[in-house]
Amino acid sequence: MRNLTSLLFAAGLAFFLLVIAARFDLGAAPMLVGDAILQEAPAETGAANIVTSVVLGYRGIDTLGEIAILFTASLAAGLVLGRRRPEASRDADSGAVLQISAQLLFPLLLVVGFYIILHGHLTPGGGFQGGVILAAAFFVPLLARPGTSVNHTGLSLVEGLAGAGFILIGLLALFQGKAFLQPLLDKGTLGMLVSAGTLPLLYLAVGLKVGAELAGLLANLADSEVDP
Amino acid sequence: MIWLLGLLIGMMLAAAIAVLVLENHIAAVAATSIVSLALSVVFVLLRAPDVAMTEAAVGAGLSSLILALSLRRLGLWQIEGDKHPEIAKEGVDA
Amino acid sequence: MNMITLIVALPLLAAFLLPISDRALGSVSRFVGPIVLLMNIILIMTLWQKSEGAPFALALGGFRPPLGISFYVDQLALLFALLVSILALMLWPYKADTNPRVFGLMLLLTGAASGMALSGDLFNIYVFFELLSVASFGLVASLRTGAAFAATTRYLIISGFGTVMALTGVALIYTQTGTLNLAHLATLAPQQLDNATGLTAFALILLGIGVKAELFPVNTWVPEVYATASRRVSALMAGLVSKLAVLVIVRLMVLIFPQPEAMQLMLALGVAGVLIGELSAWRARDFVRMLSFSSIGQLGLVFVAFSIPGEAGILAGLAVALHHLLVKPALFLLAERWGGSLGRLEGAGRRSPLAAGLFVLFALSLVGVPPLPGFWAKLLTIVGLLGQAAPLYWFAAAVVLVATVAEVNYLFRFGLTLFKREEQSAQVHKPHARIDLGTVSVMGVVLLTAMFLIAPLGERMQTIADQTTDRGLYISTVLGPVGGAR
Amino acid sequence: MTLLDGLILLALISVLVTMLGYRLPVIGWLTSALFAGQLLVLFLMSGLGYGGDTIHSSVALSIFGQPLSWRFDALSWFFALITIGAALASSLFAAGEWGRQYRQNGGNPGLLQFSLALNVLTMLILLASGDLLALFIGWELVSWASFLLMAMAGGAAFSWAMRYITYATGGAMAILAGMGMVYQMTGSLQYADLMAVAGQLSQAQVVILSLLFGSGFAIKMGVLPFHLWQAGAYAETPGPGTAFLGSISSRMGLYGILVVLVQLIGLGRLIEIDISFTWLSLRDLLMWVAAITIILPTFTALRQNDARRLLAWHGVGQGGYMLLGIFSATALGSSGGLMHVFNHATYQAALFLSVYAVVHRTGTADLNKLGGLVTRMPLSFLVMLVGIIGLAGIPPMNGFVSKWLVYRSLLIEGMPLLFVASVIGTLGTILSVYKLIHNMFLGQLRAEHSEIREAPWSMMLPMLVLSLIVFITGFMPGLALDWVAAAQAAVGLPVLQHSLGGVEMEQGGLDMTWLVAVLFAGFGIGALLFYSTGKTRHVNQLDNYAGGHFLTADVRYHYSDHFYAGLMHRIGHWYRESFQWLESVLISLTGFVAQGASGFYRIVQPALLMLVVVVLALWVVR
Amino acid sequence: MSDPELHWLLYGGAIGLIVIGAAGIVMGKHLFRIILALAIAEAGANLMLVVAGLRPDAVAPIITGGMIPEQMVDPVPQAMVLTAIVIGVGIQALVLSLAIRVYKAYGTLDMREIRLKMAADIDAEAGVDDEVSQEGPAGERPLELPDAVTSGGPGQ
Repeated sequence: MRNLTSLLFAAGLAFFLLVIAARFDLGAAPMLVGDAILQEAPAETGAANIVTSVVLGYRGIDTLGEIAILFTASLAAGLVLGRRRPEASRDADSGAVLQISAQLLFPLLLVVGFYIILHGHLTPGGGFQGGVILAAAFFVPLLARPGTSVNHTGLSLVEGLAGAGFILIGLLALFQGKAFLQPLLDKGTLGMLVSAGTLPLLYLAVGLKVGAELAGLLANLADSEVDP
Repeated sequence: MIWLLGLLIGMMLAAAIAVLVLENHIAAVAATSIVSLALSVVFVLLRAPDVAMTEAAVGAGLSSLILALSLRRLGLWQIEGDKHPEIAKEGVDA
Repeated sequence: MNMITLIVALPLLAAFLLPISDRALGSVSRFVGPIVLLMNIILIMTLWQKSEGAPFALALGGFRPPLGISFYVDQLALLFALLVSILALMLWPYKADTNPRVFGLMLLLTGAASGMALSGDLFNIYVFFELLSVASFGLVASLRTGAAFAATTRYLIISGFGTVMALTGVALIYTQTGTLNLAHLATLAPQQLDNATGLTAFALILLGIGVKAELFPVNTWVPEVYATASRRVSALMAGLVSKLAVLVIVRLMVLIFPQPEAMQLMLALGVAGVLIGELSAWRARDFVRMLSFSSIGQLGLVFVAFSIPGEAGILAGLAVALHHLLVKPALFLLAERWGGSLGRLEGAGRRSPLAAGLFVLFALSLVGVPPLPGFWAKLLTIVGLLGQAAPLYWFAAAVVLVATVAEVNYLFRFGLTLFKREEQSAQVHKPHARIDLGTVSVMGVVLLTAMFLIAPLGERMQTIADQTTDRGLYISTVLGPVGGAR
Repeated sequence: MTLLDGLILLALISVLVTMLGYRLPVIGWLTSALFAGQLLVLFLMSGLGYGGDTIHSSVALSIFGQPLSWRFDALSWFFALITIGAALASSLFAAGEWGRQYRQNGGNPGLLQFSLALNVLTMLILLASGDLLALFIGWELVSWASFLLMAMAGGAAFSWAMRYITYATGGAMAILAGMGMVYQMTGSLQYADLMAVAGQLSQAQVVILSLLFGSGFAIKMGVLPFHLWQAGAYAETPGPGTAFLGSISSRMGLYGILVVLVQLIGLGRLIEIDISFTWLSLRDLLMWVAAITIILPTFTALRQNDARRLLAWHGVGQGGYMLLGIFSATALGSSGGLMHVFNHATYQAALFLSVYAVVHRTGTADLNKLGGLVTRMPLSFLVMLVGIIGLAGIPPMNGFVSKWLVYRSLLIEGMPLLFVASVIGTLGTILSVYKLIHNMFLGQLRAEHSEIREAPWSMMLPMLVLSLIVFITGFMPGLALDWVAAAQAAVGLPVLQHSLGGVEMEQGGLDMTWLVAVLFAGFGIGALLFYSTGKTRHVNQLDNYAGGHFLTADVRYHYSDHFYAGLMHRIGHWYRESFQWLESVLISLTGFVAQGASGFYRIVQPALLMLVVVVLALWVVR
Repeated sequence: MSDPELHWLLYGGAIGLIVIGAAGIVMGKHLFRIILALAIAEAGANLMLVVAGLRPDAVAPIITGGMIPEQMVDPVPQAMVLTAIVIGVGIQALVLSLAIRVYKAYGTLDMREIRLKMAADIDAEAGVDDEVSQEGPAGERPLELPDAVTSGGPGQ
C-alpha cells in the first residue's frame, strides 16, 4: 500500500517537474551571468579553462566551502568510525602480481594526478579530478597490501596545510587591501602553464587537500575492524 | 548525436531503476556506477568536459570504490546474495 | 570592510589546522576555538560600529557582482553572525574529555553559519548550508552511541533528500534567470520568477532548507536527534542552526519570492508545525523530547510570524526567532541533568533551586508572559496575523493561541513536578555542572536585561526589519556603483 | 512623581522586602505595615472615590510603537481599596500565631506574604492600566501571581493550580485575540480609539469582540461554563491566601468586563444585538449566563462538606449577582453589582478568616467533624454569623443592600424570570450558609474540641474589623455607595442617586438606617420579652437525655452528615458532572489529536512526507 | 541540435533520475539502497544544472589556442556541478561510515528495524516506558491508547 502511494507521488513529482520544464524556453538559456563571464574571464583571470576561472575565481568561496565540506565529512567519518585497533585482524595479502603492479601504478598515478591538477587552468581537469587520482595513487598499494598502515599523520598534515594554504592565499589578498580570494600575481599569457596568477596554486591546494581527504576516508573505510 | 544521447539517457534510467530493483547489492553498486559513467558521457556531449571528468573520477570511480568498501564492511559482499536472504528480499519491494 | 570575510575564513582556517596543532601542541589546541570565536566577536562588533548600521556589500575575489559571489552585510547579517559566534562560544564543548575532532566540527559549523548569514549568492548559500549540515551530522553523532548513529543516519537521509530538492530548485531558478546573485535575482524576479516556475523553486528550496529549520513536515528527525545528541549540540541545533536556515528562507522570500502564494505555503506549513509540535510536546513524557517537540512548535511559530507580509512580519518573525534563540538553548542546557521521565524528576527543583528558578523564568518567557520578551514576540505575531485579510491568517492566529494553552500546560506541569515534595527520596538528582548553570544564568540575565531594555531593543529591531525588507537598498548596495570593487 | 507612582512604588517595595526578607520572623508584621502604608496612600488619593479627577502615572512607555500608560480613576480606586484592604486583613491574620503554626507545619509564611504582596502589586498594575496593552500585561501578571499563590501549598494544590493556569491562559489568549482584532479595527490599542469606533462596529464584530473579551475575563470570575477550576484552586491555597483570593482575585475579571464591555464597547451596543431564533439580545444572553452562574454553583456549594470549598463555591455564585447587576445597565442594578463587589469582599474575607480560625484551632475544615464551637470560640462565631447574614443577603448586613438593588432593578426593568432565578440562588445560599454555621458552631461540641480556645487576637483583629465593616456598610450603605457612584460615572453608567442610608426612589426606596433601627427595636423587644420572663437556666449541652439515657460526649446526637441529603437527592448532581464531562471530553479530544500528532513522528519513512508535500505544493503552485 | 526534442530528452533524463532517486529514498527499506538512491537523485539534479547552461551550437568553455570562440556554453553551472559532485561524494562517505556503525550497533540495515531499535534505545535512556503515561496531563486521560501506536507499530 505504502509503495503504491509512494509510486503515485513519485509519478506526481515527475509530472509536475515536467510541467514546469515544459514552460522553459527550451534551447535558449538566459546566461546573463554566463555570457559576461565568458567575455571577461580570460582577461580578468588569465585562465584558459573558463570553468576553472569560475571555480577558483568567480566562485572561489564555493570551492573553499566545498573543500571544507570534504574535510568535515572526513572529520566526521573519522569521528564516527574511530581509530582501528592495532591487533585487529586484517585481510590476507593479495598476490605478488597485484602488489608489484600496485607499486608500479603508484608513481604513474602520482604523475598523472599532478599533471591534471597543474593543468587545471588550461585543460579540462583540475584539483578535484587530480585529487581523486592522487587519492587513488595512495590507496591502490593499500588495497594490494592491506597490512600496510596508512600514515595518518602525514595525511592530516597535508590535508591541513593544503586547506590552510588555500585560505592563506585568499587572506594574502585581503591583507594587501584587496578582496578575499582575489587572484594575485601576474596573469601571464593565456594558455601557458605559468599563467592565471594564483589560480594554479589554489588548484594545487585543492588537489592536495582533496587527495589527502579522500585517501584518508578510503583508508578509514578500508580498515576491516573498528573499535566497538 | 541525439540518438547517442537518447541511448545514453535510456541506459542511465534503466540502470537507475536497476539499482532499486536488483536484489544483489554488488550488482546495485555496479548499476550505480553505470549511471555515473553514462552521465559522464552525457556531460561530454553537453560540452562539459570538466564535469565529465569529475563525474567519471568521482562518481564512477571513487564513489563506487567507497560503496564497494563499505559493502565489504557491512558484510553484504556476496556475489550470489544468498547469505542474507531476508535483507536481499526486503531490499526493495517496488 | 573586507575584513568581514575573516569571520568565515578564520574558523575554517583554524579547523583545517586543528588536527596538526592537536598533534603539535596537545591540549593547548583546545583554546584555539574559543580564541577564534572571541576574535570573531570583536571583529563583528568593530565592524558594526564602523558601518553605523548602513549595509555594505563586498565582492569576493574582487569580481564585480553579479559575476562573482558577493557578501551582503546589513544589520541582520551582522546580528546573526554575532549571535553565531556568541552562542557557539557559550555552547562550546568545554568538557575535558572531548574528542578534538569535535572542536574542528564546531569551528566548521561556526564558519558555515557565518557564511550563510552573510552570503548573497544562492549557490554559495547552498554550499554553506551543506557545510553546516555536514558539521552538524558529525556533532550529532559525536556521542557515538548506537541510537546516535541511527538518528544521524535518518537525519542525514532526509537532509540529503532535502538537499536534492533544494538543488533542483536552484537549477530551476538558474534555468529561468541565468543568475544566482540574490540582488540580481531580486531585480529579475518580478518578471521572471513571479510564476509557477518561481513558486516551484521556492517550494523546493523551502522544503530543502526547511529540513534544518525544523519545518513541518520535514522535521521528523528532531525528537530523535535531540534526544541522542549531547545537550550542547541539541541546544546549538535548536537555537542556532534552525534560525540560520530560517534566515536564508526569509532572505529569499523578501528578495525573490514576495508572492502571497509563497507566504501562504510557508504559513500553512508553519501552522501545521505549531499544532503538531505543541500537541506532541503535550504528550511527551521526558524533558528532552518535550523540549524537542516544543522547539518544533516554536519554529512553526517563527514561520508563521515571518509569513506575515511586509515589515510587520519581519519584525514579528525576528522577535520570535531571537527569543527562541535565547530560550531554547538555555532549556536544553538545563536538560543536561534533568534527563529521564518527568516522574523521576519529582523534587529535583528543591535540590537545585537556581536551576528550577531559571527554568520557570524561561518557561514563562516561552509562553509569552508579559513583560518578559517572549510576550512582545507573541503580541507582534498575533497582531500581525489578525491584521491580514486572508482567513488562513486568522486560522493561524487561532492555532497559535490554542497552542499557547497547551504550551503552558506541559511546561508548567513539568515545572510543578520539579517542586513536588519528594515522595521517593531514593532518586538522587545530580546537580547541574557549574559551567552549564553558569551559561544558563548568563542567558537568564540577558533575558531579564532584554525585558528592561525592550523599548530601545524594539527600536533597533524595527530598523533591522526596515533594512531587511528594503529590496531596493539591497539591490543598489550590491549592484550599485558603490558596491563594486571596494 | 504622582500619587499613583508612589502607590505602585510602595507595592513594589513591599514585594522586594518580602522577597529578600522572607525568612525573617517579623516578615508578617512588616508586610502588614507595608499594606497599611499602601492603604494610606490610597486614602490620600481618596478624591477619586468622590468624583475626583483621574490620576495619571508619570511612567509612560512606547514599545514597538505601542504607547503604554497607566492611570487611576474612580473604578480603579474602588477596586484597589478592596484589594489592599483584603490583603491587609489576610496579611495581618497570617502575621502572628497563624504564621508560626504554619511554619511549624513545614510551610513558609514568608512566601505567603511575598505572594500576597506580589498579587497586590500585579492587581494594582492591572487596575491602573490606561490602554488595552497595559490591561493585558496587568491581566497576565495577575494570572501568574495568583498561580503562585495557589500553587505554593504543594500537593493537591499543584493540580488545581495547573487547572487554573490552563483555564487562565485560555482566557488570556481569548483576550489577546480580542486585542488583535481591536488593533486591526482601530490601528491602536488606546481606550479612546476603541470608544471612538465602538459605535461604527458591525454587529458581528461586536459579538466576536464581546465573546472574546467576555469569556476571557469571565474565566477569571469562574462564570459558567468556566467555573470548574475555581473552588478547588481557592480552597487549596493556604489560609489567608484563600481569603484574599476569594474576596478579590476573581473580581479582576469583573474589572476587565467593566472596562472593556461596559466602558469601551458599551452595553448599549450589546442590547441592540438580537440573537437569531431567540427573543434574547446579546445582553440578555449574558444576563442569563450570570443567572445560571448564580444558581448552579450555589447549589453545588450546598453539597460541599469542606467549609473552604463551600465558601469558594459561593464565591463563584456571588459573581453572578455582580454580573447580573452590571448588565442590567441601570443606575440601580449596576450600583448593586458594583457594591456587591465590595460587600462580597468584606463578608467573604470575614467568613474565610473565621473558618481558618477554626481550622487553626481544630485542624480540620471538614463540616462533618466539627460542631458546637460557639461555646469555645464565641467571637469567631459572631464573625461568621455576621458574614453569613451578609452572604445570604439578609438585613441588616451589607449583602442585603446590594442584592436588594439588583432585585429591584430586575423588577423595574421587567425581567421577572431573572429575578426568580436570582431568588432561587439566594434560597440556596441561605440553606448552605445555615449548613456552614450549624455544622461548625452549633450543635454538639466534639469531645476532642472541648479544650480549645478562642483564636488569638492577631487573627481576631482582622476578623472583627471586617465584620464591623460588613455591619456598618449595611447600616449606612451610603458610605460605599459614594464610591460606587463615582465608579459608575467613571465607566459611563448612569449614576445612582443615594443617601447615607440607602436609595431614594419614587417607586419605593430603601433606607437602611430605618430598617436597621426597626430591626434592632424588634430584637430589643424580643430580648426584653425573653429575659423579662425570667426563669432561664444555663445548662450544659450534655445535661440532657435521649431514649431514656443521659448523653455522653462520645455519643453523637448532632445531625451533620449528609446535610440536605433529601434535597440533594431531588436535585441530583448531573449539572456539575455535566461540566466535568465536557472538560474531560475536551481533554480526551486534545489527547486524541495529540496522539495523532506524535504518531506523525513515528512514521517509518519521513521522506515520503516530504515527497507528498512537495507534490501537493507543486499541485497548488501549478 | 537546437531542436526541443533534445531538451526534452535531457530534462526528461534529469527529472527521471531525480524521481527514480526520490522513489528509491521513499520506498527503500534497506539503508544501503537508500544511499544509492540518494546518489542517483543527486546525479539527476546535477544533470539538470548542466542542462540549464546548455546553449545550442556552442563549444566547451575552454579557450584553446589562444582564440576565443564565438559561442561557449555557460561555465557557471558547470562550476556549480563540479562543486556539487564533490559535496555529494563527501556526504556519501559520511553516511556510509554511519551505516557501518549502525550495522555494528543494531545488526541490521532495515530502516524499520533500525527505527524501532533506536526508539527503544532512546526510551530506555530517558527512562520512559514508551507511551505508558508517567504522569498524565491536567485532568484525567480517559481514553486508552490503541495497541498499534503503543507498540510503535508500522505506519502503514
